[in-house]
Amino acid sequence: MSAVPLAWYLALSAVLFSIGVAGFLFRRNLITIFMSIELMLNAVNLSFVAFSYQLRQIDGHIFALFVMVVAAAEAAVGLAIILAIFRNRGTLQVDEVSSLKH
Amino acid sequence: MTMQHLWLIPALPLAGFLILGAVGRRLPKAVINAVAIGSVLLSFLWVLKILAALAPLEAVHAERYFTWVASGSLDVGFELAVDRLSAVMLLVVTGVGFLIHIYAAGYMAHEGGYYRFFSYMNLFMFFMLVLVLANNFLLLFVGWEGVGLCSYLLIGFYFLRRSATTAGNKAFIVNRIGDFGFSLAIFLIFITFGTLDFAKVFAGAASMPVEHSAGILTAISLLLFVGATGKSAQVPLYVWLPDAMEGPTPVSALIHAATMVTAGVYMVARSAALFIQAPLAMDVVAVVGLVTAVLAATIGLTQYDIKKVFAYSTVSQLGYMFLALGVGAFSAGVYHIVTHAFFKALLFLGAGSVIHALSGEQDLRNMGGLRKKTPVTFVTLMCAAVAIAGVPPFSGFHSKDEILLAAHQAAPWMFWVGVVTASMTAFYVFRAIFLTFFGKYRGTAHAHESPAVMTVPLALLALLSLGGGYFRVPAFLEPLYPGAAVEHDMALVAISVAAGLVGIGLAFLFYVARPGLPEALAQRLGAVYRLVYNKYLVDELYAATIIRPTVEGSRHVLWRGMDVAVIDGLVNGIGSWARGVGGVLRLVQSGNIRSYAAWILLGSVLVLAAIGLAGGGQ
Amino acid sequence: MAVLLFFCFAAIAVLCAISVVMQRHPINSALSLIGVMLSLAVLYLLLGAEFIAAAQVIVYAGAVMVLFVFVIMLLNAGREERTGRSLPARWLGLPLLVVLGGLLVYFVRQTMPRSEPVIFGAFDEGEPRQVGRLLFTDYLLPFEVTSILVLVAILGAVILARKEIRR
Amino acid sequence: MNLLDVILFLPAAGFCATLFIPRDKPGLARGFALGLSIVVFLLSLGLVVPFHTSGSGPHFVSDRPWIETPAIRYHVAVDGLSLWLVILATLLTPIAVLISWRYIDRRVKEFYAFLLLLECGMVGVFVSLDLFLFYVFWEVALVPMYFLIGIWGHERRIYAAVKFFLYTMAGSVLMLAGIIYIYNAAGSFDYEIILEQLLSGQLEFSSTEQFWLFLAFFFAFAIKVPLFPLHTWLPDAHVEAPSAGSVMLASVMLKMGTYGLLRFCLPLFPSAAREHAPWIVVLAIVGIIYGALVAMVQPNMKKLVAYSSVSHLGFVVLGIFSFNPIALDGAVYQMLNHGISTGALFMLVGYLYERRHSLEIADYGGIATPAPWLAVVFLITTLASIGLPLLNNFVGEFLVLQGAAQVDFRWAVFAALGVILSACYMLWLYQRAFLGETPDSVRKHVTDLNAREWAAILPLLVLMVWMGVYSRNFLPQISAANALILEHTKVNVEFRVRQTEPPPNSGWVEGGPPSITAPPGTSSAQVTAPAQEVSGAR
Amino acid sequence: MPANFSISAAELIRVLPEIVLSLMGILIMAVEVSARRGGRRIVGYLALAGLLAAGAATWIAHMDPGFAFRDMVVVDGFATFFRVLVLVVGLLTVLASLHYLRGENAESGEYYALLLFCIAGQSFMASANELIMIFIGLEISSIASYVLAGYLRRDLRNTESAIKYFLLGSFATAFLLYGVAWIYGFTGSTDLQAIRATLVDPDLAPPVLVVGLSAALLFVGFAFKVSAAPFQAWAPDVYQGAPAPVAAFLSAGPKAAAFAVLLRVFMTAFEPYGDLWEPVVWAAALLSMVVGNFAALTQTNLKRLLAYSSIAHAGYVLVAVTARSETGTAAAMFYLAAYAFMNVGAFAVVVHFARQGERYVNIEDLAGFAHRQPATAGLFTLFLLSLIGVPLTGGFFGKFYVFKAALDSDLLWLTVLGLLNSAVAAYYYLRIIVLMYFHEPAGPADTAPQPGAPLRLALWGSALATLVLGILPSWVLNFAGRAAVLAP
Repeated sequence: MSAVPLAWYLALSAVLFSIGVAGFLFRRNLITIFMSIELMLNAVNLSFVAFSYQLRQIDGHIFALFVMVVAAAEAAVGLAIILAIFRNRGTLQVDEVSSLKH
Repeated sequence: MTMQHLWLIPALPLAGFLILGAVGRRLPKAVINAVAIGSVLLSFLWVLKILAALAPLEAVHAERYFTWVASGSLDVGFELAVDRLSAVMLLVVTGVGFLIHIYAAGYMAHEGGYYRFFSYMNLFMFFMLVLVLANNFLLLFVGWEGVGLCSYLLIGFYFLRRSATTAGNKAFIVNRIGDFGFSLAIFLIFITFGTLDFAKVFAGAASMPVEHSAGILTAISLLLFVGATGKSAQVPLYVWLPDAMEGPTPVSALIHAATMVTAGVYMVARSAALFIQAPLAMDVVAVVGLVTAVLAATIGLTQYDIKKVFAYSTVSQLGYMFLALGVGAFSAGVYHIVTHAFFKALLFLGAGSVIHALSGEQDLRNMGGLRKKTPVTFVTLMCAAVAIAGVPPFSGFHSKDEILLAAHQAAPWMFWVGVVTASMTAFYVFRAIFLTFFGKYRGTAHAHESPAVMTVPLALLALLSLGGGYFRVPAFLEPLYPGAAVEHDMALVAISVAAGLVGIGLAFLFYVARPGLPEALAQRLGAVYRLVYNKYLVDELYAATIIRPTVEGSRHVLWRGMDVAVIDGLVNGIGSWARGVGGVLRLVQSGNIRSYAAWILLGSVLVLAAIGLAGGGQ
Repeated sequence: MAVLLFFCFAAIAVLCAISVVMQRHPINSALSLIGVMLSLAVLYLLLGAEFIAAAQVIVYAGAVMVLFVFVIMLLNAGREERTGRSLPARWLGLPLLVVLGGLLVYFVRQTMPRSEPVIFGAFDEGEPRQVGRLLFTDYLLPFEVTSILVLVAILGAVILARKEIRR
Repeated sequence: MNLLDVILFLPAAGFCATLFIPRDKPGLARGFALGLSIVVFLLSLGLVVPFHTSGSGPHFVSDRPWIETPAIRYHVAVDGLSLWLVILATLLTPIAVLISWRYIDRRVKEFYAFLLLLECGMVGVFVSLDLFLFYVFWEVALVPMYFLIGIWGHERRIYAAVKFFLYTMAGSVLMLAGIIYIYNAAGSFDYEIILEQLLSGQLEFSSTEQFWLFLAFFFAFAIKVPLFPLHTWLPDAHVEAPSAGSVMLASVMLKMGTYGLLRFCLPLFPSAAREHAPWIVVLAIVGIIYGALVAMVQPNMKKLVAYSSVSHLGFVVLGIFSFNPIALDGAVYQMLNHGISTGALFMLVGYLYERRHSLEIADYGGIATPAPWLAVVFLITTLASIGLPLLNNFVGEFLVLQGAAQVDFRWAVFAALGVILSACYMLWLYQRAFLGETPDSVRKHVTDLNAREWAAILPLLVLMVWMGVYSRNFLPQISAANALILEHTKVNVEFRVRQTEPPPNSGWVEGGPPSITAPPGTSSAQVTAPAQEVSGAR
Repeated sequence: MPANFSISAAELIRVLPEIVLSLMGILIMAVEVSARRGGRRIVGYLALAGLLAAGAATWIAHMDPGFAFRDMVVVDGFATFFRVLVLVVGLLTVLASLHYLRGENAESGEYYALLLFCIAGQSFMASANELIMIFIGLEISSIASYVLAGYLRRDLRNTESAIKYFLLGSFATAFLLYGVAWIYGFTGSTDLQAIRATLVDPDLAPPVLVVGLSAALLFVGFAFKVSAAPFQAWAPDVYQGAPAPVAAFLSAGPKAAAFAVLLRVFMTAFEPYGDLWEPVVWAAALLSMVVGNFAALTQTNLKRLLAYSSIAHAGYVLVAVTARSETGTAAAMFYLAAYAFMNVGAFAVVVHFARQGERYVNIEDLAGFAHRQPATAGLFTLFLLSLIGVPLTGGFFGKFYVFKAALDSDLLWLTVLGLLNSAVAAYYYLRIIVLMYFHEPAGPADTAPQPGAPLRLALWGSALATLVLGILPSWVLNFAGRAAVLAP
């Protein structure tokens, strides 16, 4: 085998995406959960870049770049929110943040 | 044909009613009397004037005033008419009505609601006259229902007394059951003949073949007769009439003896053209009439309330009239209406006089020996008694004779039953007379003779009772009911007269000669006596089989069961089910972020699967 | 070579990713995530996305993840407790994940049965120059608008994270 | 802007104006509402004129675009069918104002504002010839009634108001679906255009479509009527509503349902209507008897009258679905009659409530002694309600039954049972409440009618007699409109249902044995046997 | 090779509203910093001015419709409609916020600046014609929303609301992005028209599975933003926790913008594959209506109740989307407009009623409200009746057009079920009316002050708009009808 089929990259992306979802579902720490989302975004980026390769165009790269920017922006805001939560409640336990319900 | 202004006949009492109803409360008694009695008198005089003008009244004289109800092919006019039959009825109604109005002025003198009483009475006259004058079935129905209303109002005149108001309700509702039949008959008549006008309907009926087996005319006739059984208190709807005695006695005389209750007879006589074509229906009429006559007479034998006795007597006599109609002797039936109006009105008015004399006492067991204290009443009542007992040559003899002879012609067994009934009639009437006027006074009240305003009408009615038989009604009605004349078989006449006399004699034996005998006989008869005394328990039977199940069923099954439990339960159930679903959905909103993510994931997977698999299938 | 690199770093990426979601201490997760990012950067290079690979390392693994680590340190976040308050996540999570992963992979397999092999260097447009050119022509507007996004992020972070609301 | 527009929008303007009356001047609100509603009533009398001068209408047509796409038009007109219903609505509004004079003592101006809005909605329902417009008014009438019940009602008013709203809403949303469906098929909401298309065959619904559309409309109307078994909102709404609310509800609002059946269900879906008439008629008859039986055992006056409405409106539905000119005339006449007599009954019950603050029959007795005129008026109304001749209801009931009998005699037989039962419950009510000894509590509180109360009830009493004696003044317009509707229902019909014209002589047993129920007591064999023979012979 | 780097004035004008909004946001921040104390009051009014100016800019842009920035954005009727809509929502929100923030003692320029940026993002969404642009707009709107939801960061409810919104929003965005990646990968473009062109071209069209996959993932992302079931779970918590004016804003602005992109994407790019996604939208529409309406039945928290109701209303709009027709699109647009007014109006009442610290947000607290403040209660009633869908209100016409469009497309069952749902919905709206009108005030509770002028303006403005949309809807509807022509 001289080269890896592109599909493998996409499959890897899918797997990473699923792992990210799993992290969101099973982690209890807000920051970890947030990191799972970052993982999902990374997986998506891999897809973009892989598709870019197939299409032989770099629009996908641009998209990936924007995703990074957005991820960075989200990180800033998200971590600020987490910070505020922690100040309020003294915990990062996601299950504790459930006073609004029903 | 010149306008005779027939409408004035009912309109006069109507005006009286309106005046009394609107301002009667503020009027002095004299004015009330003038209005009430005057309007009836004027009406009576107007009847005389019209009859004089129209004499000999060989054809129908009809007048149409305006269209009442018109829709599609239906066109019912406000249309009055007078022919010989209605002429007879008009005279009886206005004449006897007038006398009773006078009497009532005395009888009611000390009662509260004087104006109210007379306004009702005038209203009754209005409706009764509309009934008699109506020229189509629907207008007849107007009068029919209207007199029922007045009957309701007057029975319940003493509205503080629960028994009175209950009796009024009973009268109205039982009559409604009859009217149910009547109205169905009207529907059928319109369907069959396309009109409700008497002339056209009867002409149409006459053109149809006689129905030897059941057919449309039989159905119509029977339904009409259902109406008649209600109004004229026949089996099985007679139960209201005895209770109707809760009303003031003049009411009993006017409405429940002389006029209203004969409306059924009048109606059947009026519809003779229909009945003649339906022999089956005629048989039913005759049999029901006979059964009623016997049944009511037997009950009458045992009653102690003087008005109840006469009430059952009325039922019985009405049965007689239907017997006449049923055997085709229409003119005899109408004849009996007339004579019965005289003597039965008299009986009631006399009874009223007695009650008046005894300050309201109605129980025969608390009377006795009033012969001396109320001589006029006694004499007039005796006149009535002999008339009803069929003693020749008084009025009752003539009409009853006609009926019995016609019955014999139709079926001899009917004659014999009729004779026995006649005997019973004589017995219970004289029983009442003897218990009231003979023997020792058993009551406590101070008895006194009634004032002239009451006794004069009594006297006039007494004359009519004695001599009323000489108004040859059958002959007068001959053009309307041709070929109805019967042969006078002297033997049969003698038998019927003898039966009456036997009745009188037995009454004398039981209640004057051997006062202990009734008690002993009652003892001997035991259960049978109690059954008869309790009116065959018919009221109780109706209550147990119809009224109670209906009411309780409505309450428990329909209202609480169907409405509240089932329908509302279903509706509210849907509501609480929806809220329950909402509650579950809210529980899903646990507030936990990871749970929400799981739901999102679930949704995504479902969407992916749905679209993906759909796409894969393409 | 490329094959080897792919398998090597794909394996690292998956392992690190699993580590991200398995580690109970957030700092470990963060470090694992950096590992994922770095391995992805290698894969980007394999796919000819030089600029993205660089950005991945500098911006993502460098800046963003440092922020994460910083916050973790700041909050002194310890090992998470094992509470299981989410029944749907617990009972639905795994099956759904399996289905999701399965579906995605199935889609990949179905739609790309004969995808071309990735040959290193076959596509080398992803240099900063090309990316930059595109960014300032076709994607000028989004690029400029991103500044608003960043502004919002800064503003948001300030609002939420500053010490006190004045007054 | 013709007279009809004025009549329609004057109350709406009054609604707005009333809202601006200062809160501390309740007298002004009352006076204003009374004056305005009387003016509207007097104006509405002008609607009658062209019916005498230039035929059966429709008159006062006002047709202008409202919304462009979809083309919704403000299309209103009055024909013989709506004429009297409009006048009924405008007549009862001032009466409702009058009877609320003392009854409503809090949030007065809102009350009258809602009353005027209600009037606008009801009149609008009766005159709309655009389906969409009709629906709009239909709902507009719903809202003020909801508030009338909810704010000024009795103890369980909230339950009743919400139930009323939801019931009606549940029905009307389906109607809305039907209306839209028709629009998509016909390209118009205009009643006359749709009808025209149906008549010319340009627009045709398959039998399935007709069935569902019919059902959608029918359901909405049947709830409003209300037809058994959809009636359970009615007793609650009536009992809890303030007097004026009950009056408007019973007198006019229920007619919206029957009017809708007649105006829309029949002409638009003739074959479905004819096909399903049998079971609808059965429901109507069940309603007649059921309503009467349940009314009979009610301990609460308003409930009793409410159930009697169920019974009375059964006659109307029976008449409508008999497809017979006489029955149809009777049905429309009966709508008016019910409006007048039941309206009057609710008013009178309201009078009693104002005096004694109770609706339980057991709390009354012997009213006739302290309040004789009240008793007389109640009696007259009772008699009208139970269909005594020379009073209005008789004419309507007679026509309905006569017409129904022509179609199927059995219908008349069962429906006529309701007439018997109505006498039972009304007279029992009268006996228990008005007759007998007077308890002290009643003697103390119950006084006779005052001038205002007389003014409110007298017009209705006059109408009871007028309509009972001289129906000539009212029926011709109705007949003309009905004839047209009946004409429309004949088109586009596969005659799966037997012809309903009265067959010539002796056709009375058409359609099977006429199972005349045995008149109580007579031997049933005697009556039914001949009938069966006849049918057997045919 | 020198790139073609020129930007024409016409192009700039086409994004003028967003430019105005952004500049105004920056200006507000500057004013905030420079003007101490007294100047702080001014920021709210500056925001108002900015929104009005943006409105004018929108109109100017509308004068010359067309594409701009390499087809990144498009100014057409559709864009203008939604731009105006989000601007109006913003306007009402600012009016409500002026009152609210003063009460909470939390007035600041950052709030208004964020709001303006957020609206700018939504405005971009309205005019975006390209997936990247959509994504950026969406993110600006979302990130600003996250912050706004947590604006009063010391309040537990606020931060919880923010974290939920943030985490779940990002989660859903990842799905969205994944979908974008796939459609890009197989069409080579992120331009909606180009995607469509590829999809309809039989030679170039990717496997159906790919279209399905990406449509599904995009739908997940958009459905989350419009709070359609089964992606609705966040909405009640977030609306409840967020400051009341923010909740008002969230329930209308982002939703409208998200629907704008959903409509644009699905009615242009994925329109050729309508049969594929219609069942999913159908199910989501029904599920949203059911979940929203039924869950609201027993709800007692006013904000939460309105949140559930907003889920249901998303369902109604999805019914219009399901219709897959221009009438449907127009109906959705009209519905969103009507919904914006009635819902923001209702929330504005909550803003007024809740008072400091949002103490009064239970519907029981409304008992006898009509006695105390008849005018406000009357307006609230109008909004609620409109939400029920009673004629002569915008809500009714909205529903009417939606279901008319649905029936046009033969969605009989969805129509019937939807209409029945709206009957169910009547119950919980009525419950509020019941409490306000049919109950006496429970004790001498401290009465809320009469609403201040800005809030009154918001209330009466929304009410007027609700009525105008209900009585004379033609103008808006005709505009929407013309604007709804998205696909070539």
